[in-house]
Amino acid sequence: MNEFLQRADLVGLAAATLLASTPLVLAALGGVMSERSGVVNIALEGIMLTGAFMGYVAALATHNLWFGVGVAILSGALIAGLHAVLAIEFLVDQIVSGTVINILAVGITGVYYRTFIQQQNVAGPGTLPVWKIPFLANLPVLGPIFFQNQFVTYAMVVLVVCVHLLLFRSVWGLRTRACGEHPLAAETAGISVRFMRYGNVMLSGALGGLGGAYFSLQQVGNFLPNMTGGKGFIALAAMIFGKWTPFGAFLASLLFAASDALGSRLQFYGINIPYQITSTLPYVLTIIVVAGAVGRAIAPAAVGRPYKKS
Amino acid sequence: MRLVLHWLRQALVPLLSVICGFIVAGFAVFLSGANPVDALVALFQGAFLERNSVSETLIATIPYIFLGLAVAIGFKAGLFNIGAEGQFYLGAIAGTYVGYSLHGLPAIVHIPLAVAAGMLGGLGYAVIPGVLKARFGAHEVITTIMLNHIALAVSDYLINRGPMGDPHASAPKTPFIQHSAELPILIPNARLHLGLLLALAAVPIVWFLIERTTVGFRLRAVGLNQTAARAAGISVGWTIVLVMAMSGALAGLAGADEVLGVSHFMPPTFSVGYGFDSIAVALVARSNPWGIVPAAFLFGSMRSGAGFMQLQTQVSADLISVVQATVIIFVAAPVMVRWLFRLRERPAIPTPLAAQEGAAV
Amino acid sequence: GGNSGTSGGGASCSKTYKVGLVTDVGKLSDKSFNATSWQGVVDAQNDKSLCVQGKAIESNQPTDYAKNMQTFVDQGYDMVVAVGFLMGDDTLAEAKKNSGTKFAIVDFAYTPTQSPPANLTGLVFKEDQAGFEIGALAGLMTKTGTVGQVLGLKIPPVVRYAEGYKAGVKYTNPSAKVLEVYQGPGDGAAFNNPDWGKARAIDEINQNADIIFGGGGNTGNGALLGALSKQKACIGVDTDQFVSYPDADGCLMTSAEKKLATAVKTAITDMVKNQWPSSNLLTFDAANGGVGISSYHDYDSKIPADVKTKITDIQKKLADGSLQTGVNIS
Amino acid sequence: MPALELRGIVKTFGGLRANDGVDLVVQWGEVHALLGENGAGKSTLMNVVYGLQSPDAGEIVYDGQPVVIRRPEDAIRRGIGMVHQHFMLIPPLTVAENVVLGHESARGGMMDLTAAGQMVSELSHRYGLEVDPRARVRDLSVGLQQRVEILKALYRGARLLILDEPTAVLTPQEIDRLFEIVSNLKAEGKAVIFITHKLAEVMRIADQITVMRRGKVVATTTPAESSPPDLARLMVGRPVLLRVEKGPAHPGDVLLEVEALKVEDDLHHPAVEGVDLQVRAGEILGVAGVEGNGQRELVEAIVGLRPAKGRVTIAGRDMSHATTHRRLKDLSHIPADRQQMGVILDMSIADNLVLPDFDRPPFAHWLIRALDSIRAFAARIIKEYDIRAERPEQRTGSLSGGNQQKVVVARELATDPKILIAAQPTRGVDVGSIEFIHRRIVEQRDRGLAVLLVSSELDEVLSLSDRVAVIYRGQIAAVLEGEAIDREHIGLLMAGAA
Ligand SMILES: Nc1ncnc2c1ncn2[C@@H]1O[C@H](COP(=O)(O)OP(=O)(O)OP(=O)(O)O)[C@@H](O)[C@H]1O
Ligand SMILES: Nc1ncnc2c1ncn2[C@@H]1O[C@H](COP(=O)(O)OP(=O)(O)OP(=O)(O)O)[C@@H](O)[C@H]1O
Ligand SMILES: [Mg+2]
Ligand SMILES: [Mg+2]
Repeated sequence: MNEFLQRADLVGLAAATLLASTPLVLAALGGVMSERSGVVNIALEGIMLTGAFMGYVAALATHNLWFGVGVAILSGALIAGLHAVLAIEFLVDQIVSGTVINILAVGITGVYYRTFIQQQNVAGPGTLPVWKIPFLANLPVLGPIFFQNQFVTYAMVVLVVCVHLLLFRSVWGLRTRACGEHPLAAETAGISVRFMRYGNVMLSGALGGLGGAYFSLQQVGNFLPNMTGGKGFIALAAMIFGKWTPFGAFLASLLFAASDALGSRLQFYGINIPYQITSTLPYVLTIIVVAGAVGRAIAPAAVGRPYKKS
Repeated sequence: MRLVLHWLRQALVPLLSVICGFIVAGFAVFLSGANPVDALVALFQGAFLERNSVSETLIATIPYIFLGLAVAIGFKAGLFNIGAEGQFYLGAIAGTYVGYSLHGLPAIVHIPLAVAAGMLGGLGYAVIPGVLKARFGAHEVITTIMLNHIALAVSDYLINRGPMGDPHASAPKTPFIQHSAELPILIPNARLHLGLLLALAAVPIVWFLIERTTVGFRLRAVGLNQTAARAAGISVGWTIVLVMAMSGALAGLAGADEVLGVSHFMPPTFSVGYGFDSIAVALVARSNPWGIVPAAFLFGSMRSGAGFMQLQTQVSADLISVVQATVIIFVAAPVMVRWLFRLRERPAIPTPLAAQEGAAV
Repeated sequence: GGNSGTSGGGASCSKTYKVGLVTDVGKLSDKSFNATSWQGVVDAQNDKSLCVQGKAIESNQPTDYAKNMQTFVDQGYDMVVAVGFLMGDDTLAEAKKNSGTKFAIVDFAYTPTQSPPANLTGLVFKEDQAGFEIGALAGLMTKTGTVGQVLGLKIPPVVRYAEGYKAGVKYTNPSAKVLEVYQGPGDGAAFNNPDWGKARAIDEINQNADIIFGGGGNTGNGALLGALSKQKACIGVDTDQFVSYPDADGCLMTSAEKKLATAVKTAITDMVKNQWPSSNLLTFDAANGGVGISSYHDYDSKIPADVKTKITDIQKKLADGSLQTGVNIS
Repeated sequence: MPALELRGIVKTFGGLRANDGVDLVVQWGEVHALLGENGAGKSTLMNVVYGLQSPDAGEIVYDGQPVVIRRPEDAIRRGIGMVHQHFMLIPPLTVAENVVLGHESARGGMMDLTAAGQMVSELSHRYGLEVDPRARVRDLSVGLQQRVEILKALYRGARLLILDEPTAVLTPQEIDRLFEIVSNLKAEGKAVIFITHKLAEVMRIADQITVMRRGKVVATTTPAESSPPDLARLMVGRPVLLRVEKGPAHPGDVLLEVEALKVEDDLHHPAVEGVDLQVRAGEILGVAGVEGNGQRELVEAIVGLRPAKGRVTIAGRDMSHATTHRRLKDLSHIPADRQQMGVILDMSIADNLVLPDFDRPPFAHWLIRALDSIRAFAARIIKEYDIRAERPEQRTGSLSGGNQQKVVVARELATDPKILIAAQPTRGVDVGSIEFIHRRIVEQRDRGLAVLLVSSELDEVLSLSDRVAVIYRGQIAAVLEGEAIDREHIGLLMAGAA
């Protein structure tokens, strides 16, 4: 038993899971805020890609990773702003405008990657430092999982709590939820639905942008075309599975990250399943979860509906 | 004459959108330090003026027609089938299998069999998200994206030294299909094949289906208002499955057509990004089957000319995505184009997708 | 890798040879396979004595391969380089159709039954030998008795590296354990998922591995970063990654090299010099220096002299054929 | 000084002048009733006052000051409150949260819900509007929800309160409560604008009456100077028969029978708990009840739109497990929510007129739609039912609300069904159209149609039905016939007080 536990390396699995869940959680939190205000955000994938790219370029140019993180957040918010303008101002269907952002992000980052980054053969700006929290980092089990991480992962954990408080305890959150459930009612209560939706979509973009920084600045220290690899969509599934709550999204993201790590581990435990099959574990799980376990999760009532007062 | 005018008016906003798209993309090229005029000229040249390039452009157009129709049918019923990519794969796999495994059939039998197998493959794969949505309310955007990932793995499993792998090949691929399953070439010394005619035939069929049959009425009703459709005795669940089946059959046909007409075998990684591109095609065409043809031609030209553009100017083919995205923006936001060009006409707003019942993504 | 410089004789060119390179869907940005092959074209171009001018087209999907090659032919190119085994059949067809143009394809060997035409040659590598060498090194250097490898898609060249690596470890350290993991195709980021590669390297390190071989484009690069973050040793692939991927210099022992650039440049040179191979095949192995390991760079001082001797010995034996890797994957 | 003075308000939607130079004066301490046919522009005018819509021309003088009101926020700040025709509450939020929304008391951006709860409690004591501040609005009855709406307005310090059709969904008892509250407000010197289609209420509570037609004010009067028939004529522009003319029923066979029916609502709570009903050919069975007592679930279960336990027999055949499609062969259904369930706004009128029969002859042969017969049918129905439309191909959404309702009614009666289930057939429809629809239903009854009429409009149930079943909390509290049909008694049954 003991040997099995050691071989299974549960602590390592947990640490890998928390780490890999980072971008999922951040994007899912973004999704929660955006959709709670009534705007579907299928653009998270493109937002993360933009954040990863812009953050990397900024860090490369200034040799300052922290500046890069800031730029990632800002650029995420800005490209989300484009989604907001299209969806709120021009009443473009929100799924369509989200798709546009996704395609655009692939195109723009691809083109500029080629021009500005690909030729570089110098070492990149590196990755964000690992912060070992004094004392806590040495705790058995908990230490390696929670207290030996990099900035984006710490920020993710803190943000889960913050977004929860923001959504359910603050004035902003109350108004946000009102806009997502019944925008006209919110408007008659003297709230500017437009302002709230802009704010939340851009906040969602900022969270997604930070998620993008995970890839280029925390993990890889480089930018690659399409490096977000569909994580934005999995984050959306996590958001739904988590029933549009921050903690729910957090747990759902952990589940997906764990299944990814586990699927890969089955290979070096020598379990004889074709690796193509084990590698689909997170996707199969997502489908099962979205279809089965959740049932018909109840979305914010007005999500996806354009609102325009005359 | 009035008809022509009507068509022109219909085409005006998409046309202006395309122009806007190219302007924005040109600006992106400019920012990257290359000469946008050169790039766009090379793109045009590569798509139309080089040897065989018209044939190649048409070849690239074929899958876009099928896939654009596939996505458009979904749109009509308020479904967002992002899974065209995966269905394309399954169609290609099924078409390839029938293409190489059956021996001694005459072409007149073998080709329809292989094509039908492709349609069935795509259909079967699309029915999965259809049933999941109808039965459990699982949003098709998420399930189809996941199924796209799974399709990649399935195809790799089958072909990469798997049951469908060619044991004699030095690279993972299926065996070649039989000559009797190859779609006939239309022009000597070029690759343009019968698939073009199939694609062009699919357009009026889909149009008739949507506009003139009860099936089409059923799916439009479901797309516009599920509650009212249900109250009128239409089974929404069945309709969703039916629509996904039709959509998947078209996507599968596209996949089979690529194998039977162009590559004649299938490697494990077969299509890259057709799924998302075809969404763009359907959007630009505003889900109108007739509009799919020019839209597919536009995207086919861009894809076909991209290589030559890169050769001449070394501008990345990713630029095409920028054009696509901007074109969609302008098409999807007619308000914006009208505002830009001071048009007075009032184009229809595309079918809302996000605002379906319980359709939160 | 590296830049072969422009020291070639100042021969004034009576004819400029045009060489076109078509990538597979991995594209030039992969920092390994396509990029290094392209480097071979660039090297040839920089060698002024060859009078070569090169261009590249990236393929977006497999059905583009034939078209992109034909584009070069139509533009009057003298030679087309196809990168990647995925393009094997298209290249064969194009070569048959255009006998006036030379075709070279990386990583592909044609069998006689395919009756390849004279203007076509495959460039193949015995990756297993390079894998064997780094495996032997890892076997000698591991302190924990466990080493790991993080690999890209399960395709023949990658499998040859991986199996060679395992054989090498066993050769020098029979009791050592090798952990391996291949990237699945499902994430749609074949050879291009460094985040995943990094996580897997850390997984293997958590399972006691102290040397990680990252074999698979950007995915493998991620594995190098994983080793770096855990202060373990790492081994690169395809090119001398100390040069091509400086981010991982802090952990890099060496790289298993497959001299793609050399191979491509060799083929170009053969074309220019009218020495086109008649066998439809150029094999690059330990004997002709086509595969091997790079210099130890910063790690040099950490490798004991006897280990270096043993590795040199293994290299010699592989080169003269007295040692076989036992790997036979085509 | 008047509370509110509107001068020449104009508001157009496209080509339509919803408000065409409206003048209106409301005094402090007065209840001012606003009357008018559907689409007369009443809600639009009030939306302009509340800042939900911006007028194209005209002036608003509030408390002697000319004001510009761009957003509801501006109105709220000046002390204008509005209770909308459709409640503007957010169901998943609590009463307190709904009340303070937009004007929250907060510390550092964080909600102070205790303080909010206290304030709400105080306010409800003061005005006798008892409601638990911690309850979720979605769990409240409609009457309580309306209290929350009024609390919301008062919390924001409303001195001018606009009530847009506040009584449409209340029981007679709740209406009495509401009128008490309105009287209290009036006694405090506040001004109340009261919109309704129920003329009796106007006579009872209004001090002043303004009647609108086609965006214009056509009369200003007082209850003392006018009578309901006068008001009806002013609203519609012609004399209206306010009573339904019908002879005695001649019931035949049982055509619709429901036995031990149990149905759940969307949240899987029991909504219908063992209902038995019989409807005979040639009679109208009215179901009276406050909205939310299971009517919607009952109807949807009968039509097959909602899973149910129990038995449904349609025209002698057990249809408990049949699809909606099969049930609709003998059954017609006028849904309560026409815009969601009745019509597809983005389809043509012709398509909507064949909606339940689109795949049956003569509208389709095999899979091919018979466009010519569809068009001919549509043209005939449009004429017969006086649907105000230009062409059968016109988008249904471009019709006025009353005409959309006529599309539904016409379609459901045109195919000679055996049974009609009519839910809120005249909701929000003006007196003229009500008269028309009622006459059609009675005509069909006399030809042997079995009608199940479900309405929260007590007057409608009373005047149309041959028998009345009262539904309360998912059960039939009583079925009354003939003399037993008594307004007061039914009101008490609807409130669960019997
Ligand atoms: N947002 C809008 N866009 C276009 N037309 C509108 C809009 N709102 C109202 N209308 C039109 O303006 C007219 C006035 O509508 P309004 O809602 O004010 O009527 P009303 O008097 O309140 O009627 P009811 O008694 O049915 O409530 C109607 O014809 C309606 O069709
Ligand atoms: N936002 C809008 N945009 C366009 N047309 C609208 C809008 N809102 C309402 N309408 C139009 O208004 C008319 C119906 O409005 P109206 O208020 O008269 O309906 P109603 O049946 O009386 O509903 P209610 O009882 O809610 O007032 C239709 O012509 C409808 O198309
Ligand atoms: Mg109205
Ligand atoms: Mg109104």
